[in-house]
Amino acid sequence: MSILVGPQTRLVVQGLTGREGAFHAAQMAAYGTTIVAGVTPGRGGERALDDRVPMFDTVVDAVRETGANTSCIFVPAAGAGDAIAEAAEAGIKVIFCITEGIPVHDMVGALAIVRAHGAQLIGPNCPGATSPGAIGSGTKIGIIPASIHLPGDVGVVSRSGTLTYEAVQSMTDAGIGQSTCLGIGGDPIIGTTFREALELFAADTATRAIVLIGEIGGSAEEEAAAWAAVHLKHLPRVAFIAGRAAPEGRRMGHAGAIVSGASGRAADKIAALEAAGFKVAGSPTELPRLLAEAGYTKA
Amino acid sequence: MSILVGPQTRLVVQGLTGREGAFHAAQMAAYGTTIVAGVTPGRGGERALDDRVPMFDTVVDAVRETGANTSCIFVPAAGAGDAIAEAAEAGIKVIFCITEGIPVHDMVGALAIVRAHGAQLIGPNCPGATSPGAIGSGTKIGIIPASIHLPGDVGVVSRSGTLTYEAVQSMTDAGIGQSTCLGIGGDPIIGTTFREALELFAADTATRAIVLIGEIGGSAEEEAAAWAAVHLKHLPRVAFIAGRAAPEGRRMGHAGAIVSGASGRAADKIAALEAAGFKVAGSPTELPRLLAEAGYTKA
Amino acid sequence: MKLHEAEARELLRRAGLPVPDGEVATTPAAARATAERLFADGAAQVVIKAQVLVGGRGKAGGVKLAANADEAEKTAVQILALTIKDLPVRRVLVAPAADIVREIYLSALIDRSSRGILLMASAAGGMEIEEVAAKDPGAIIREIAHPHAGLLPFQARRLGLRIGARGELLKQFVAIATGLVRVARESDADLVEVNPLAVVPAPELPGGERLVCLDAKVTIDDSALERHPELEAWRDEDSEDPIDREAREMGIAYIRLDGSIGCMVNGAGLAMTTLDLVTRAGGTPANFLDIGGGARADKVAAAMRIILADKGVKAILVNIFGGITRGDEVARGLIEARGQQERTVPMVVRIVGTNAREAADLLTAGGFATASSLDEAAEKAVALAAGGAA
Amino acid sequence: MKLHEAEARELLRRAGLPVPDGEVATTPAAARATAERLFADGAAQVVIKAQVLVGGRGKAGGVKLAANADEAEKTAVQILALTIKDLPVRRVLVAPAADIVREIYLSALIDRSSRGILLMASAAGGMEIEEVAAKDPGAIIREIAHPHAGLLPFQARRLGLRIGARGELLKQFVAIATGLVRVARESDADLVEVNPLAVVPAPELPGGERLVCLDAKVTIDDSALERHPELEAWRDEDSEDPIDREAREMGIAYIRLDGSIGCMVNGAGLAMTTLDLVTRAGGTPANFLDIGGGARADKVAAAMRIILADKGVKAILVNIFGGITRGDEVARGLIEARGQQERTVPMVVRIVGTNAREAADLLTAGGFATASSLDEAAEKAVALAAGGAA
Repeated sequence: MSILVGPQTRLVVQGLTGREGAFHAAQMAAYGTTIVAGVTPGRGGERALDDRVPMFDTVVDAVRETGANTSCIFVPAAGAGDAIAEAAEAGIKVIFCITEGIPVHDMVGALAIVRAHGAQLIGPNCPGATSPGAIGSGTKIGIIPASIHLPGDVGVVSRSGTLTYEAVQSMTDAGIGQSTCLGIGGDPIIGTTFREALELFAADTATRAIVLIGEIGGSAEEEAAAWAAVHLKHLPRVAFIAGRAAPEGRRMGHAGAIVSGASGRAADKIAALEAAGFKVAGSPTELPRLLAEAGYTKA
Repeated sequence: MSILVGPQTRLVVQGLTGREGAFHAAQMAAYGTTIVAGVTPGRGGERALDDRVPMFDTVVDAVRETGANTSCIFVPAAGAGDAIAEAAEAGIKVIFCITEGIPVHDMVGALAIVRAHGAQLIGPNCPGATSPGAIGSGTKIGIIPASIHLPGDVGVVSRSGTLTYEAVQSMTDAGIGQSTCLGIGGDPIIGTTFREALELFAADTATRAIVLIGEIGGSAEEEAAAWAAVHLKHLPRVAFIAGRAAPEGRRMGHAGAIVSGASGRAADKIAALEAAGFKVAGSPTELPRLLAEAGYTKA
Repeated sequence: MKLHEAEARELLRRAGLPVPDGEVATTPAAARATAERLFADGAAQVVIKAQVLVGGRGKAGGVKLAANADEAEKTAVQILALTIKDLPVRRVLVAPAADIVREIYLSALIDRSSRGILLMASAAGGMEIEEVAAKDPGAIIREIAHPHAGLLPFQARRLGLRIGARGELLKQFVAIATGLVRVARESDADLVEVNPLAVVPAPELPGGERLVCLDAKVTIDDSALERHPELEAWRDEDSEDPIDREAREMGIAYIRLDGSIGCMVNGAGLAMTTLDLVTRAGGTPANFLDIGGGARADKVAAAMRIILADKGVKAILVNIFGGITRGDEVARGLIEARGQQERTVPMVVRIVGTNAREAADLLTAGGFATASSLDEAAEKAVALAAGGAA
Repeated sequence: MKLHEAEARELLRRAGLPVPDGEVATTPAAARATAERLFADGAAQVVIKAQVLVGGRGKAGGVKLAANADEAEKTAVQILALTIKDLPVRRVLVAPAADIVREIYLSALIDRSSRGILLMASAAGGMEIEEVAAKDPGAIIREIAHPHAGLLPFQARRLGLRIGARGELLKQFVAIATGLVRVARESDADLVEVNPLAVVPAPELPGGERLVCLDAKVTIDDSALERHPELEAWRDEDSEDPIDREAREMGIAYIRLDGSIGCMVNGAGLAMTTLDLVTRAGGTPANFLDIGGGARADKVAAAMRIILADKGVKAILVNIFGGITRGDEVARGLIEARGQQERTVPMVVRIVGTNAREAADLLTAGGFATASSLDEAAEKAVALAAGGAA
């Protein structure tokens, strides 16, 4: 019915008392997400979100007292790698890190700890994930605006933030709903890659088509395409790659978005995706039409 | 029929071209151990042990070319922690480290790598292990003299070197043979504890009695006793603890052998073992008699 | 942030790695003085190297040998007069020319696929690693460093053994390779490259050879610069465009391009997509510009200044998908900016998402041309740049 | 190797931890000079602390306050004249007396059970941790540091939060706790203990308090001393017995005890067992002595000198189980040693294992009393010490 987030989610928000944390926690709760705890060191014992959510000093306390199984991190960049490690060590199995600007070496260490504890990290520098429902009964983690979603059966995975919203809005406008919409983040070192996201969608019986929103830089789209060519044959699949017009050697905002010599080019990614059976759009607005061409029909 | 070492053992000797390595490799081979490779960086391509064993630059090369599954390390202390990590990373699952004097912080790091790779380390600063057989058909790893052994069904585990020989000799003199004789080493941080050794012996159908040779310091004997009280009821078990006469606060040679305040005392260890059903000897020479009293009869 | 060769060498030297002597000079006289000292210390020749943050300086005449102090000074005059790939040469490194037996390539870099620190070594030093990768991929030896412990000695040894180092040279290689990873971790570098890592004669050592880091390239992770004020101080603001500096200081991701349509977008992916759609509609983007999430009016105004500083801009496309960013805030910023700007350029604005309705009201009242879809906005901007109506 | 408090503090200071001012003095005049400086710097009182490597120096009168320079000098005279648990006080630490708000206990040590670095913290500082463990085990908060990355910040925070640190004090605690583990790892320490870690007034800070490391105890792993020459240089050879030093330098593990039977054994476990069996046979061991594996004749001779240097030794028991160690080599060493020794003491020798037969021949030819079992050897030695025949 969805991947990573859904009715089973019991969320702890790390950094809930910060400006961003408080704002987005309220948005998530309003959409229907079950928030069971907040963590801010030194604020244990207080209550937050209109007195509905207990605060804890540490994640391990939050897990023990509330059974939290998922975390969403709004901690500032300097402490975010440590917050990820804390969540993993406390037994949280699904960890979203929204924070941007985390030093990449911090992520190398944090991710190793996540893996050692068998957890799944999404991000950092990602918008989060939504498994849409009616307002008040969906699950949304992170900062994606609730308004763009429609419940449905298309899995969306993307490296970008607002570009994802653009793509999802065009689907919703066309009446095409989403099973889960997942933003994996644009940093060089991320916890969940395109390929891993596709594996999760492939195992989700409620996902009947895939939309992949990639961009220049690295080879994650190519790696996902190679996997999809073998394992995703049963699902209609479309993609969009941002950065066709990007020049070589200039970093396009995202730390990860750079064309280096012969690698990371949009043309190569598009070719790899097409070879793997993806229909590749020239604009996000074309995604609904291409989904239909790929064989997707609304349930 | 034995634990850790036996006919399945395909041994790579790290540091085979050193003085100790060469001497003991020859002894091991003479006893029947299958030595498939030696590793000394820069000596890859040569042959050792009277031209019978190929040398490699790295353990990963040795594993790939020879299918080595067990390692015995004679590398000097400064490089021994690294040699352990190299073996684990190369896929070796049973690693004996004979080297003494390895800095304890090196061991903290090396052991974490061993665990991450699902390998079993024995030692460091240990004499090794022997699964006795007739000369030429037994398996012996490390530096235990072959002459003291007799094939049989008593499992021996010990923190000491020569004290183990003393104990095993007294058994052999009494016609009591050993399934495997294992020296776990006397350092504060070791790869295999008494308790883990007992777990292995408990799972070995050919082991019909247990001899545990402990000493003052730490609480490994107490932890093993607590486990044995529950899981080892079916086996006759005897023990000897060295250091009854040791004064408090003085380190008795082994980095691990020290009585600190109320912990690590021989009396406490003996009490814990007796409470767990061990017969505890006052001298290694009493072990054969106590084995009989504990219900052990020669097969 | 890329470091100049001289600073990269300094970083390696501080980490205890073998880096040859050498000094930076900004004038021919200073270059001469350093050369004189190096000749007095026994150098047979010196090398004068342009310090510019682009590749290919050798081919551009930016690296030259000199056999005496006069020649060094003359060469410095020539090189300090060069402009390499648009960058004027303001500094040269003067160092003793090495007597190279052979060259090795060695680097440590952040690797997306393994999500760790990748070490690459090749016996074909001197060449760009991309070239080696294309010609003979098997010649590149790789190790992934331990995520917490750095490059383990056995990994460093394995790299060294596989490119043929033995004995004393292998020991040195191990120290250098583990040192590169230490530098990468301690200085938060994305990349630490030594090319060439040169084997030079060393009659005093067993084996008769030793390794020296002849050239070094280091890139620092921008996200970590805050905790390295000592490295931030090395930023070469002289060779940074003032507009680029303003963007960086405002937290705006800006890259100037060659076209006529200025773009202001929130989000990197959407900004790239906007460039793509402008191009697809037949236009040429003048820049990549991401104002980031949650941008306020002042940031919008700064972005507008930055875009307009480019005289090639003939039209502006503003594309905002409100999420954290509130559409009305952006609209207010645009109105404010218009009041301050020195020249008028036609503009098309698309604001959707959070507070889009309030934004639309403000924009309509302000007389801005608007668009609802991104495709439409791109087409209108292209028409405006060509002199048409929005 | 245990470090003196002054050196332990220095190690923490070098790691950037907050350690109060203070200097070591070996004479009352020097102590006075330091006290004068500290009073001039604003100290209300100074504390004079004996630098001896045993516990309980406070109860022995080795730690005293002084309110002025005269008092400091007089106190130093007294303390420098003390002998605490057999150790003469040769140095004192003179430091400003702290105005303590409360005391915390914090240590990092090698932990056998978890096979890692264990951090222990308790709000009951000042007390010995063993005492806290006995009285109120729940008051001790524990964390196991990451085996490669050290104490992670969240772990340090967790420790601090649980002993009640908040705000600014929590930040300081995190820096100190992670710092202790860094010191332990970088200096190869088995133990780094700060007790008390004192909360003192700091009106200049938000919260009004700060943490200082008032007393420190550090033990360095002997196996790692070779790679820390700077720490080895701190070895207090003055308070080391010359015999202990000879043993250490020869690689012989030697501990002097109070009895009459000198023991020479190969292997620590067997050496302890030998002591146990001597005791069981009614004798009293004069020492623990392990000649180690593979000992040669010269080491055997040195061990004999070390044993005989103890005038309380009335008989000697040599117990060798040959493995790496060859029995004939030991026998030759014994014969050689007998030729050199100044006094004659009855001896019983048991050599089994590798080359035992060759050893037996040599010993018989040399007229040594021998034994075959360990029990028998112990009984014979006890009889010899009591004046009987072997």
